[in-house]
Amino acid sequence: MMKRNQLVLGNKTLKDITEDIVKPVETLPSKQWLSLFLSAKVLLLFYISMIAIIIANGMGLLGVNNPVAWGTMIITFVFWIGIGHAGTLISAILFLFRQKWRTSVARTAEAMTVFAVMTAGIFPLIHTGRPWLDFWLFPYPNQRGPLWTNFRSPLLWDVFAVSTYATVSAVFWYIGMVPDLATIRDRAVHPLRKKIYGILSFGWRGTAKQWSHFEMLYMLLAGLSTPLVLSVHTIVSFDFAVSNVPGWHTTIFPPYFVAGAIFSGFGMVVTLMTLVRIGFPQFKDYITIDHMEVMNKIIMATGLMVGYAYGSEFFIAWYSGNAYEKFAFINRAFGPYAWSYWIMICCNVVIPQLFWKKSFRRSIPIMFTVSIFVNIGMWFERFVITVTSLHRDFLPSSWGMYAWSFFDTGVLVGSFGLFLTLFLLYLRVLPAISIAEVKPVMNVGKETHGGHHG
Amino acid sequence: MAKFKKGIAGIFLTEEQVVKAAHKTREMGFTKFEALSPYPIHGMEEACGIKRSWIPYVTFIAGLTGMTAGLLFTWWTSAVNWTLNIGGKPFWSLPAFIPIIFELTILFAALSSVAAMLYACGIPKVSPPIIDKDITSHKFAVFIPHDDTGYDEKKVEDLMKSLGAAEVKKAEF
Amino acid sequence: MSDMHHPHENQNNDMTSPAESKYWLSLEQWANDPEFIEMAKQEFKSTPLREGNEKEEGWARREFLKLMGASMALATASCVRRPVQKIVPYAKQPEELTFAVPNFYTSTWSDGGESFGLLVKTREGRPIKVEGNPNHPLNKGALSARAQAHILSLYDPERLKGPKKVDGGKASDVKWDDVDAEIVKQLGKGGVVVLTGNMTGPTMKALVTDFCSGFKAKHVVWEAISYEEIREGQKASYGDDLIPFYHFDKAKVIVSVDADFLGTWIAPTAFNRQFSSGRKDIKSMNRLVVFDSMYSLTGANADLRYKIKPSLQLDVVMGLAHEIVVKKSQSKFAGNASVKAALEPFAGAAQKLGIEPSKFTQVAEDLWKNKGESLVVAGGLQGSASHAKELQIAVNFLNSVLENDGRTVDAKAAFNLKGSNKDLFQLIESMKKGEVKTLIVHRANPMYAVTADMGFAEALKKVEMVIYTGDRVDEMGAVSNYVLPDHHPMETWGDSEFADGVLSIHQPTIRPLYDTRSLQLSLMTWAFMAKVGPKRLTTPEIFYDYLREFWKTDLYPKFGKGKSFDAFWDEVLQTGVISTGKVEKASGSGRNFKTEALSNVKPVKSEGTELVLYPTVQFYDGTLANVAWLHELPDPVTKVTWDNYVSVSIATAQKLSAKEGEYMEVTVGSKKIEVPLHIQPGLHDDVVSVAVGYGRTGAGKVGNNIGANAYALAQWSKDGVVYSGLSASLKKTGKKTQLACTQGHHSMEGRKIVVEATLAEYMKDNGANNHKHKVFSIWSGHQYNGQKWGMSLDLNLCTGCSACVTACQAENNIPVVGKKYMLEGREMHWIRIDRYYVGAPENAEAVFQPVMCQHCDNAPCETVCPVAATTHSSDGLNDMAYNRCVGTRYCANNCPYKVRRYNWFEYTTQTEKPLHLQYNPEVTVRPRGVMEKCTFCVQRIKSARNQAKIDKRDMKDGDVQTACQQSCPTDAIVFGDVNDPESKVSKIFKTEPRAYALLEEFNAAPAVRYSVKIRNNGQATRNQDGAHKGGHA
Amino acid sequence: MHLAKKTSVLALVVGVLFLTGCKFQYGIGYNQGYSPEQPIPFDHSIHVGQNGIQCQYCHNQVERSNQASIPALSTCMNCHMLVRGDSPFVQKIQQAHAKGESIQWVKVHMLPEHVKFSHSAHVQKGVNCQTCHGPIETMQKVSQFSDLSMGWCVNCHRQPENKAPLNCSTCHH
Repeated sequence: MMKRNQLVLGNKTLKDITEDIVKPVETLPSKQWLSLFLSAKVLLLFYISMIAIIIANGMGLLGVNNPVAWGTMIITFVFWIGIGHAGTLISAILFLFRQKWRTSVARTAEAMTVFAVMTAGIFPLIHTGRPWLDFWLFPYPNQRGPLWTNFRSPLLWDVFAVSTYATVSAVFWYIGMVPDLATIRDRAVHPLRKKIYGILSFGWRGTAKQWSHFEMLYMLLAGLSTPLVLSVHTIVSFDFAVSNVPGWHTTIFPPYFVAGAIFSGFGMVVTLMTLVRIGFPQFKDYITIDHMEVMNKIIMATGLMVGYAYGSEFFIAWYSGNAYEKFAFINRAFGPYAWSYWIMICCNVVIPQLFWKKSFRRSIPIMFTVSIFVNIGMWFERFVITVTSLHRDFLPSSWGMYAWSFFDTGVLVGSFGLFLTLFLLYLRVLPAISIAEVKPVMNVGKETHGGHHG
Repeated sequence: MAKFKKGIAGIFLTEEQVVKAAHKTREMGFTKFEALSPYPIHGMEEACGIKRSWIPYVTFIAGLTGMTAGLLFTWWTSAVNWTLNIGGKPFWSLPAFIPIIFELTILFAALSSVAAMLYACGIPKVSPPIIDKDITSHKFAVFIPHDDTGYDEKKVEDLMKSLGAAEVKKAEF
Repeated sequence: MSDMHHPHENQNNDMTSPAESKYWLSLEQWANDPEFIEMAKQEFKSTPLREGNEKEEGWARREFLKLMGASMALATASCVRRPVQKIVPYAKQPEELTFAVPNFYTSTWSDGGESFGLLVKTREGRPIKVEGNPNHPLNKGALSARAQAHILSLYDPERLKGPKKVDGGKASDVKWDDVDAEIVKQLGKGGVVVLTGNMTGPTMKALVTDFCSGFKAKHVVWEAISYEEIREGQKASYGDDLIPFYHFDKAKVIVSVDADFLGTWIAPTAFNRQFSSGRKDIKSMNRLVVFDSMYSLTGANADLRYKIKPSLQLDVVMGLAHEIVVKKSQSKFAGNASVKAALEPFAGAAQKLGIEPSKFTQVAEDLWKNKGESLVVAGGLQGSASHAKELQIAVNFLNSVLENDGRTVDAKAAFNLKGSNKDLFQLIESMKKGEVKTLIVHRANPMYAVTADMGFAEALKKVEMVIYTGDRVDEMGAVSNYVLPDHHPMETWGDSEFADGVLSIHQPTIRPLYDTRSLQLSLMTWAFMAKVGPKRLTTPEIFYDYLREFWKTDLYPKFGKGKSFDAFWDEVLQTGVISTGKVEKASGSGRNFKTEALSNVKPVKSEGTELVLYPTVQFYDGTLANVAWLHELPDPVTKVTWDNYVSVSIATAQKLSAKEGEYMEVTVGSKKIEVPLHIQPGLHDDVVSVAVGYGRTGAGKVGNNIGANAYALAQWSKDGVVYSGLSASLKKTGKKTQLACTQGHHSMEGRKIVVEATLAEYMKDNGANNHKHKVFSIWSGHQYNGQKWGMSLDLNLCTGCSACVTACQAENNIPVVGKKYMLEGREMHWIRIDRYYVGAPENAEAVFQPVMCQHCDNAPCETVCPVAATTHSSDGLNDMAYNRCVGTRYCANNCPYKVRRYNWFEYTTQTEKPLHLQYNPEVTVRPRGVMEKCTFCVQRIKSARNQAKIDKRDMKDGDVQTACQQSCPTDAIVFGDVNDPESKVSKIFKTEPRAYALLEEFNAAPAVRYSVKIRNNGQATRNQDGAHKGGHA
Repeated sequence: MHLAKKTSVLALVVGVLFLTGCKFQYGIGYNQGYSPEQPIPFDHSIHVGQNGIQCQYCHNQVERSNQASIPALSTCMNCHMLVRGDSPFVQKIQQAHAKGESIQWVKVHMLPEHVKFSHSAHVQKGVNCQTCHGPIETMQKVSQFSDLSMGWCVNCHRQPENKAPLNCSTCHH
């Protein structure tokens, strides 16, 4: 057996762990946090006003137009949904694979998932021309006959997949947090605080029976989330793959999208974790460089998968002999939107190769920079798929360009406001690391202890 | 609200102690006792004699229900209630309905499992009595309720002490 | 009131006029606020049509309320009743009117060029659509885009609401009575000139003549696009001062030298019809050879197109004559020495033109082989170079050589186009001398279309009183003393004889909306008040009586054929037109060409860059510049909207190192204009072309300052106006704009989109180049047992004239979006005409393809709509339920034909009043955020079906005509039930070997078929660029 | 656990309401029963019920037009030139007619703009006025009999014996 590095540094006692983790919840926020939060808040207000203006005036404010009927909203939707995959992957799939290192990052990654899915979920709703009628997307009994929805539409699959995913991942995240909320409740001094966390923790007491059911449920949810997380991005990819636009209509999309989602998700996790480590130095003992390195390895691996998919697409476009398909891919790389394609290639395939070098994998500034590039690159991947495929399809007469506008920038940037506001709030009011999950693995890798193995 | 039971609790400071204590308590013939810990402990179920959780059966049945519901709903709405010629596809386009059916399967299974867990754990409960506020942080406890077979205050206190309890106290649970 | 076919002039009104009466339901109710006149005066509401800041300023308050409203509505929807609506029935119901059932009235319209027989569709007394009158022998039911669009000028919010006195450009209200008194006093002083546009109506002409005789006035007829050069050429060649009728349908070989007869020349709609009828039987189809100095629509339809410079026009015609008469010694002129001498200088024409001599000889040979069945035409603005008259003489000579005169060119049936630049020139001279005391200007705008250096404005200052009858204070109105708005043509009576022997009646179809008065009635009133003029002028109270009397005395005896006059009159109103058949059959009598006319025909020096001014299909002379539909209509060839521009060849653009959209200064002598650059494939390197009809300053909010006024570059002299061949220079200005081109790409990229074959290939195989794909589906599909609608488009007939585009816009309430949004790719047209260039860019040939919703059986759009807003109907239509649409736009992405259109903003409800009166109540106006597209005019299908039900019969082929089909002059569009074995369309679907489905290999199973375009260019094979590679599904 | 039970009962009720919603919803948000005061209390029960005037006598365009149309005053005057001149309402009509004015009736049956209903198509098909408008011959004041919801339309179009089309474009274009 390989010698393991310690998962938790600093020879902590159980009490130390509790105190380290709940500290942000029990202390007043720092100026640093406050300023970040206020900026995020301003960005969120900006976002809300952008959405309000767009809803009030029409989709025409965005750059969408006739050949390119989907634009920033859908691109950014896929971007956030993709990011929302890392959390579930860490908490569910790595749980099933018994990866113990996941424990300290799972909570925050899941929170990120929930917030990213929330951020993403807003886009399909506001990208419709008449968002006030979005409830028509749900099949409910009505006075029109009743008139049902069209279950053949990938967008309807999306409605089901994204709402199921949002529900299940939120539930998964929350259920995992219940024992920790009980910890905060029990430590609370102020009665109101006790009351609030008492309600939030459902009255959890940690009996052996509860733990038994809890662990079983956790495993079941992990088991359910795993196919779910794969299905969600598969279905999101169906939005493209099931339609017939050259450049969209490919069978490679589901695995390609899932790999891309994990890639981008981990990119965002690394971005956020480096920031969390800076903001809450006590977390460095839990989210160690080793953790970061493992995630960087995943980034590198999924980056290669994504790169493979890019190559494979090209090959298939050529090999299929389909003229439209062939053109679409040549147009991607050498057409008027080639710049976006090469940004994507650079950010997603080239730059992550830095991680072949161990010292780069373990350098916080480098991994932070790379993760930012991954985020940018993955946004551009969706831009490339959406815009460059649509802008030149079957009939050259209707070819056109996307008419990027201020509002495109507005909703893209603004969506970070929503995400960051939620995330920053989360860091202050909820335990950012799973207390109950870290404790069992606190001794992993410690020389002195033989009780645990794994 | 179910009434809370009175009884005696022993507070322990290490994982090993509480597992041993639970094991011993069970050997003593107590059946209704509870072992409390801030995190799930390997071997505790065995020590307490807790059987494997029944939640997976709920998950399975709920999943099947979700699948059937999805299947029937898409079939009834698309092929029975109002048939529409959409893109020349058959009214009953099963392959296209699979994603919906799948998602409903997962949704039903997941939510039912959570509901089952809440039920099984007897939560949500509003402000239940807490034996010691550190049990959710770094201490462990074994609680024996007064109505357990062979309950005797003295005997139980002694037992706890003998097992190395850092503290033994009367408590409500 | 003796008849029941028409609403009446305002003075004569014993029934409740529809415009005044009220019974509007749903759309009508919303749309037809009886107070619309007041409403129209209200502030201009922000519409997407206008660029600029209204949007930013306007959204906040209004839209916030809307948002609030939406949430309130959600909260209270279930318990609040709908707002109370009122129904106001007629007090007395007009007999001919059934609510919600349209009435059709025959009428006539002319914009100074072509004149059309119309059927005006009215609903509850308001015209909502114009269609061609099928009885009219020239347009035969078809209309041009402009004729379709002119209905919008009726509802133009900027029309004057009453007479105005203008002083220093400022207009103030006056009363008719006061004006009349003053004018009559002024007219008494003599020196009266009536300046009008071309008048085709015999009654109107008679009335003006009567007026002129009464007041000793002079009548000057002037049109910016006058065709005067043709009349002069005819006069010099044959002694006839007329424009002969042309029979393109009887010509097997047509040579056009800069005469854009399919686009703008004389009677393009009639000529389109004639031209295409000569191509219907492909085996004996005609050949069109075009020598084109700009890239005209006719050039785009040519089998053989040669680019030339205007200075070489004579070389083409005389060169061809030289080939025939001198080289081959053919024709009766062969031995004539003077002819030979005149032709000799043109011996090397082919070299001079840069055309391969054998090809040039081939053209001459084709002409001679088809003598008597060929036709050579030249003229129009492009043909108005300094040698315009000589060009006409040469053309006449060549037609005489070819014995076409009397066969394909017929002087026995002339076009009534009498506009004269020379007369205007003289008028200006006499105005300068102070000989004109009163000038009455009617349907003429010399302030816009005459170059400033002619001094028309200065000359006007010497005129004591200028009376203008325009419907707004435009360029001419601003310098007039009185603007006395005439009725809109749709509000007035009249008649027309566009070509000899084709008399059509002009009925009003709505009571005048405003306090306007027809010029006819004005002239009658003034004559009555001054007690001058013949009795027939002063006795009747209204023009209608004058007209009826004129018909009774002057026309009835000729055409009456023994019927009583009342019966005759009823029949005229019903059929709308009487024809002597002169235009349908050529007279056969050729005239003697005066060979001495040739003595002045000398080669023209050809050097440097030459300017060509040309009218466009959209605007012609620029009169309708305030009609937004026409701005939105892409130019048939360049596909640019909302602008004019200077076109240069690719090489010239490179030489100038200028890019598309860069503003260029075009200088001719001392005159210059600034226009953006457009790089035009297939243009001669030494030619730059600019469209006239733009750059209006007095047209109104829509048309003002769009493009530049290219009339300013023309050169006036007493010999006429030179529009073409002027030496010009281009300079970059450093400014830049974007031209709103609706087509993103101009090459087919080797895809099977427009399939072409040469005639030779077709003769070998009727399905030439129509490569069929084997397609299969994993689904079995649905059965269509009853009707199943389908459409066929014959690409061999379609000339790209774009009438269908505007017809569809009028029929289906399609909004206009404006240049800004055109640039962003948000045009709303349900039918578009794709134009691809084929071949080398410097000699690019063009093909046209109208594309609308293909109503695919396996519609990809339907599958992806999450809310089932678009589904397939049992009769094969791709239905779009606007009210169900939430606007995900997924369908638009998934449509391989990209025919779906999205309401990016609130377009329709912001329509300025009273433009909304034009809306078709049968078609839902679409709110913001919903998708729309061609419906195959489902409202017409439905009303035809209802009608059949009312008549207790089955529907038959031809019951349903879509708006595009109805307007198509070439019959390229056939619509009908493909399940009916007898229908035309089903025969094309089943048996036409040329028919193919667009993107067939994609297997969307469209309900539209295109038929292969055949090029009669004498070549063995059509080397399409890249041909059709791959794409097999 | 009680809470859980309560929740489940509530969920059940909501579910049942939801699933049978279409039945319960009829009439909500629609103008069924709308019976506004008219400027002249025209009584169908007298004209149609007692006097037996055919519907098409006044609504004479119903066979040809999409609209049934409220008759012009001139139609009223066909009889009321002579009949019941003593009634103040009839006098009102006579006066209006003499002045060439009209009466502003309150619209009872309202369809949204995107619904293209054709009276003639239905009348030609032999659908009775009463099928949609109810016992109009007994109504002293017209009231909206049917809810005129899309479901109501579709239910009739669905009956196989009616052979009516169910396409979207049948009503929406």
